[in-house]
Amino acid sequence: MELSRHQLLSLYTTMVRIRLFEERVQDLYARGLIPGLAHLYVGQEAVAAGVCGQLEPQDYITSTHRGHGHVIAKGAELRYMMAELFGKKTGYCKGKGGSMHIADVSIGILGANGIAGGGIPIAVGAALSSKLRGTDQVTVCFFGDGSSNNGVFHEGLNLASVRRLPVVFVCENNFYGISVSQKQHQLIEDISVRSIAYGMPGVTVDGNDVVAVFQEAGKAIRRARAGEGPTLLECKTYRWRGHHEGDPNQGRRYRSMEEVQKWMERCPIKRLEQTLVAKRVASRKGLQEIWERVRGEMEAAVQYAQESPFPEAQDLYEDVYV
Amino acid sequence: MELSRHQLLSLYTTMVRIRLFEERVQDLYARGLIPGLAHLYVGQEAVAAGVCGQLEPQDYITSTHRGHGHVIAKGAELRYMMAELFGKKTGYCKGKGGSMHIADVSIGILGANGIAGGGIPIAVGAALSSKLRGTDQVTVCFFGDGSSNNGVFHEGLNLASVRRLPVVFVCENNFYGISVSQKQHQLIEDISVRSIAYGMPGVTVDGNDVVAVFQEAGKAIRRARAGEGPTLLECKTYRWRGHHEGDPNQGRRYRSMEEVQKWMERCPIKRLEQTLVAKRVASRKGLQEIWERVRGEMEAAVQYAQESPFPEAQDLYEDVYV
Amino acid sequence: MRELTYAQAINEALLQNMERDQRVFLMGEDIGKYGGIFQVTAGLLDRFGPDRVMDTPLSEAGFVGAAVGAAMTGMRPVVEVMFIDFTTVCMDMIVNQMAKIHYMFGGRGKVPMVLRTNIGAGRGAAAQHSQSFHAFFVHIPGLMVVTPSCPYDAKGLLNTAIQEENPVLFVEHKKLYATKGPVPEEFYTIPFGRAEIRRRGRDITIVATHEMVNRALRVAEDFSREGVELEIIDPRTLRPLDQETILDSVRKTGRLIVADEGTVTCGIQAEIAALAAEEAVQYLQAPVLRVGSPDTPVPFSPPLEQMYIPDEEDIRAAVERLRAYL
Amino acid sequence: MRELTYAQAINEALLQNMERDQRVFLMGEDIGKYGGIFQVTAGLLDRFGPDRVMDTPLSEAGFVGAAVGAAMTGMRPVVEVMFIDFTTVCMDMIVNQMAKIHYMFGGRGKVPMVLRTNIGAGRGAAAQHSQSFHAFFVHIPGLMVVTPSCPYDAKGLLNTAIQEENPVLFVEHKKLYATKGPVPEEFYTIPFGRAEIRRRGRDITIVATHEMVNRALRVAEDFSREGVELEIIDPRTLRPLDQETILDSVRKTGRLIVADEGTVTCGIQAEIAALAAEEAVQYLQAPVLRVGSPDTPVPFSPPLEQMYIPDEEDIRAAVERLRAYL
Ligand SMILES: Cc1ncc(C[n+]2csc(CCOP(=O)(O)OP(=O)(O)O)c2C)c(N)n1
Ligand SMILES: Cc1ncc(C[n+]2csc(CCOP(=O)(O)OP(=O)(O)O)c2C)c(N)n1
Ligand SMILES: [Mg+2]
Ligand SMILES: [Mg+2]
Repeated sequence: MELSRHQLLSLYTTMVRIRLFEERVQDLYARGLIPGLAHLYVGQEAVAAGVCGQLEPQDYITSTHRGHGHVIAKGAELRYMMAELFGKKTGYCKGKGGSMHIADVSIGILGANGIAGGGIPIAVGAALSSKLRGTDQVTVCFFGDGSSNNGVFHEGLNLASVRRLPVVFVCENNFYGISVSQKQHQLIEDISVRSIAYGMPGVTVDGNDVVAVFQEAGKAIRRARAGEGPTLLECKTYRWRGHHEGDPNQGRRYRSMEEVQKWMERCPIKRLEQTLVAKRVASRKGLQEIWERVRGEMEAAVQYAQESPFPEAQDLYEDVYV
Repeated sequence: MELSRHQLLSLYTTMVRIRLFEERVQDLYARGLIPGLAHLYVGQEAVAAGVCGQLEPQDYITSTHRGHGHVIAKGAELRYMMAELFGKKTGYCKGKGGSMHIADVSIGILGANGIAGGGIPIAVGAALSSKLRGTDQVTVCFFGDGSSNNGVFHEGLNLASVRRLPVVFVCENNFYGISVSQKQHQLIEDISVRSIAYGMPGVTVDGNDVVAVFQEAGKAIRRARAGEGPTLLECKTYRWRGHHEGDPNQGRRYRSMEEVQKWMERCPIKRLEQTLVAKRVASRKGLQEIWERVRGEMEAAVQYAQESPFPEAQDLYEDVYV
Repeated sequence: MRELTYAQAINEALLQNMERDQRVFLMGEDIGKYGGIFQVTAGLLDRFGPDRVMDTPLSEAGFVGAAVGAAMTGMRPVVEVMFIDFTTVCMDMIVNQMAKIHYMFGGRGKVPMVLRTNIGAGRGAAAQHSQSFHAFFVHIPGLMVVTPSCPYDAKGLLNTAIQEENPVLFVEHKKLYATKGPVPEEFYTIPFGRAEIRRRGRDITIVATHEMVNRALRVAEDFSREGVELEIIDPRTLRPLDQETILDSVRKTGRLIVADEGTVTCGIQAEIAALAAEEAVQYLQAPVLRVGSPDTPVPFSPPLEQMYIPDEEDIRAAVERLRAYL
Repeated sequence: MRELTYAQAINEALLQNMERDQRVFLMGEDIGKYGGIFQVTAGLLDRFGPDRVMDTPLSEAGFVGAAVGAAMTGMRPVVEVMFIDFTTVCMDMIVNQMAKIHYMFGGRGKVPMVLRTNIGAGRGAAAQHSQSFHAFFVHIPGLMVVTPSCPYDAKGLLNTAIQEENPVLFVEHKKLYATKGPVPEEFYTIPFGRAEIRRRGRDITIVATHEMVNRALRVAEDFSREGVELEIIDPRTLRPLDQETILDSVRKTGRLIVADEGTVTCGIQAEIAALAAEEAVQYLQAPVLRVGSPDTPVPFSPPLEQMYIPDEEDIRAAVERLRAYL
């Protein structure tokens, strides 16, 4: 199925928003303005954009420690995200969560998660809930190659499969769990083969090709929505930055710069750009305008974050219980 | 490869020892002489006998809550087992462990386990240890179909596979985890397909055919010993008794008596008996003598257990630390 | 009033909540056809069907985590973890997810779920099926921890737990399942954080949980005949804890014993003893004594297990020690 | 004497043990090429190769359980769990296997392994990477729990831990990794169960762990100038706990503050306060005060996190409160 102009530009814009958000965070982090840990999504934009491009506002996602891309693609507001990263009271979590815990249940974001794989059972539960409530909501569960070795992957996928739940498991295989390469952490090549263990369909897709991701995710999501059960969708991609900001030399301890370079040449945004221009969906200038507009949004988000107040002393004790 | 007369009779004897042990426990339990929980192995004898028949004394096993068969087949002494079930000081664990925790590291029994699946990582560690120590010991890890859904199954098999460890994972698929049928707890039919998720060979065998189990286990164990890595061996079988002694009507709440009946007709001991007699490996009378001899052993074991003292008060506080 | 067992009282609370509130559903291992290993959910599958009474695969982290996700999205799951010992295989879901989501997300999202489990030795089930480490959950901010000691409380507290907006650890006691007591047929709730004074007395305060309450009550009868009057307080919920009722009693008697079935070191006993030492030290006329399980794993052998379980003898010995200070 | 950081001291202990004892090997996530998230194992992969310094898949239950199996069969594994928060995903292996095997098997089999992990907030890592619930492990019989507060102790205690026949939870502290102190080059051990009196004083006893020791020492300087003398005791191991040293001090000063970075309710603070209330109540001249983290998850925002961490101010406030009783 061919994508419409609107769809293509929307995917493009989402990727640009993610890219520019992350580049901004990188810069702010380096200047000491953002505290804590920041795991950037640069290079993987096509996965979040392509998958979430198929979701409805009422659908759910669970995200990970590397979650900025997912939540942007699901519709989070940049200024609340940025304010959260700054630890400000106006942030999504009133500054209590930070980068690893951005959530907004009202728009279906059930939270990033600091526990690698921790979101998997939660996603299964959200899917169970929509099934019980009789809605047609779908849940998308993001996690990485490293996390596919966590026991909850196994328990979650099995549970979803026996109950035929409307959930799509999106494994972003960026070939590393921190410093441990996929070859070192599992003998299989395609993580999608693990679906066999649950009698579930499994698909591997080029995670740097946003159109391909969009199309495969669409199939899995429609399948889920139709009540036909879960799918495991593996998207092969790569992170350009170190595991987190502060990982020396973008991971030189465990990977070569040639490898990084090779993947940077497969930039998902550039790739879509070429298609768009070649197919005359957009002009270079039109695309440039998107970047400018998003830069403006980013500026506004940072300003919002910087001008926002920090939480006050008594906030520490609030929100422990409802 | 044809089995020798000695091998066949040895498998037979092991199965008889397990059967009579369990029948004895059943009786003692009913009479209130054995406290706690007893999960009997009746019906599954071919698995323990066939697999352990391939092991050397220095090899390791990890066992389960339904472990009497495994440890008998690995060479545990009946009287220490029986004494343990009685809670006597002369038992394998000085009465501290009971049915679910029989262990004798000196003969490679790394323990039954009350946590379903709990033995899996431990088995992986034993295999890692023998690899590091440069021995050719193999570890066999027993667990059930229900336990194959526990996250540690996933973590353990993956770890063993990336390190090519000398371990054989023996899944006894008796079609139930307590009351939950395999159909209810996983969508797959052959659990051996789960090996694909780890790039590991997987085999399914008729777990009521002791010769078939012996042969398949032999291949997997030789493969492990040769340094070629782990195997997942699924043995389909059935438990005749309830989940534990006390499960009303041998599980009538969740299974039909016809089903039980059908499986009792596939009794692994009778099956081997027919082969032995048909092939003239043994006469009915000769086999009868085995039963008698084992009955004698059982008598002695029970007597030993009954005459043994209970632990004393201060034993409570011992063995917490070495 | 009609009498029910503790197990039946819990069953009735589950049933009534499921009738009143479509969002309530159950998950757990063998809770359906089998009715739960302690028969607490018996009959509920037939009544409510397999969508509301779900037998799960053997995957505690999976289904407890699924309950978290379901609770966040509008349901009211009540999950059963067969023994508290098995909460260790889903501890991340309890400690890092269930307990923290509301805070971590700055109040966006809540986790109204109940995790039912049980503690207590005495069934010859040995070290991995008999523990009582509920104190750990009291150590984790974000959870509520409930410890019913009788059928009446079991039903009333579970009703409150299921209506609660926060995640609740509902800690049952194996030895109590078969005990009977009066239980109203109608729906009623018992507020969290209100201790019950089970017996009034002027000489020694015993704060006791679960079956320790009954054990203490029996001991109190004996001492009463000798003129020593014990005051017995059942906190009923350990988080929130009714500190005031406990402290008022300690200020009155000046003597405190804390009895809980957990191992003593770093247990609930320590928390309540510390509370007294912090808030009422000037009233203490005697050492604060702790009664609980010894610092060993739970042994299998019946005579050892009997010694292991803190019982009337242990309470009596503690009272005797404090008698010197009367 | 030569100075090392706390992280370097641990690194050196690992290195020396691996040189001395072929049975010692390391497992953990990113401990090889990466050198450990806190660089504690830096350089060891190069030195000892991938068979003795194993980067594992993301599978804590898998590799901690594997360490149990390896320890039972003749090896001496030292595993790293990146943050104590992640012990929740391998809690069964710690609580039900590692801690209980020796007892459950009646003394047949032992588990000589060390599980290294760390506690402490202060790095903006929020609620799932900053906890300090080591008290739970103290609650579990069968484990030993070690809490080094300086580089010297870190090396000496880890040497003891690796030689120990029992399973040891070696609980490091994030804030301490970069702190320096004198560390002998040679191999030395520090016995478990012996507290160190870090400062002598007649007025108030402060039992402090980890970084709370340093915080308490700084506060003590200030008070000393005002004539109030604090005695600061560092237990160094929480199980076994050197009760006598603590009690002797309490009997002398009559005033006790317990400071640990865990949340207060059901924490280590409660255990030590209860100990005093049980064994030295007649000497107590003031309330026993507990300093620790508040009963909330760890917040991310720096100003909240700073408030969250129990620091000099909190200790000072406690001392001020006790001053009224001098
Ligand atoms: C249970 C658990 N163990 C370890 C960690 C530490 N950790 C954080 S991210 C990570 C690697 C995750 O790899 P992957 O799932 O591939 O995600 P990626 O970082 O590549 O996006 C690890 C080990 C964690 N957060 N949770
Ligand atoms: C982690 C854990 N969860 C639940 C249980 C309770 N339980 C004991 S045996 C069992 C079923 C195990 O099924 P399976 O592995 O097929 O073994 P079988 O009993 O059929 O031999 C369950 C759920 C347990 N022991 N451990
Ligand atoms: Mg990855
Ligand atoms: Mg089974």
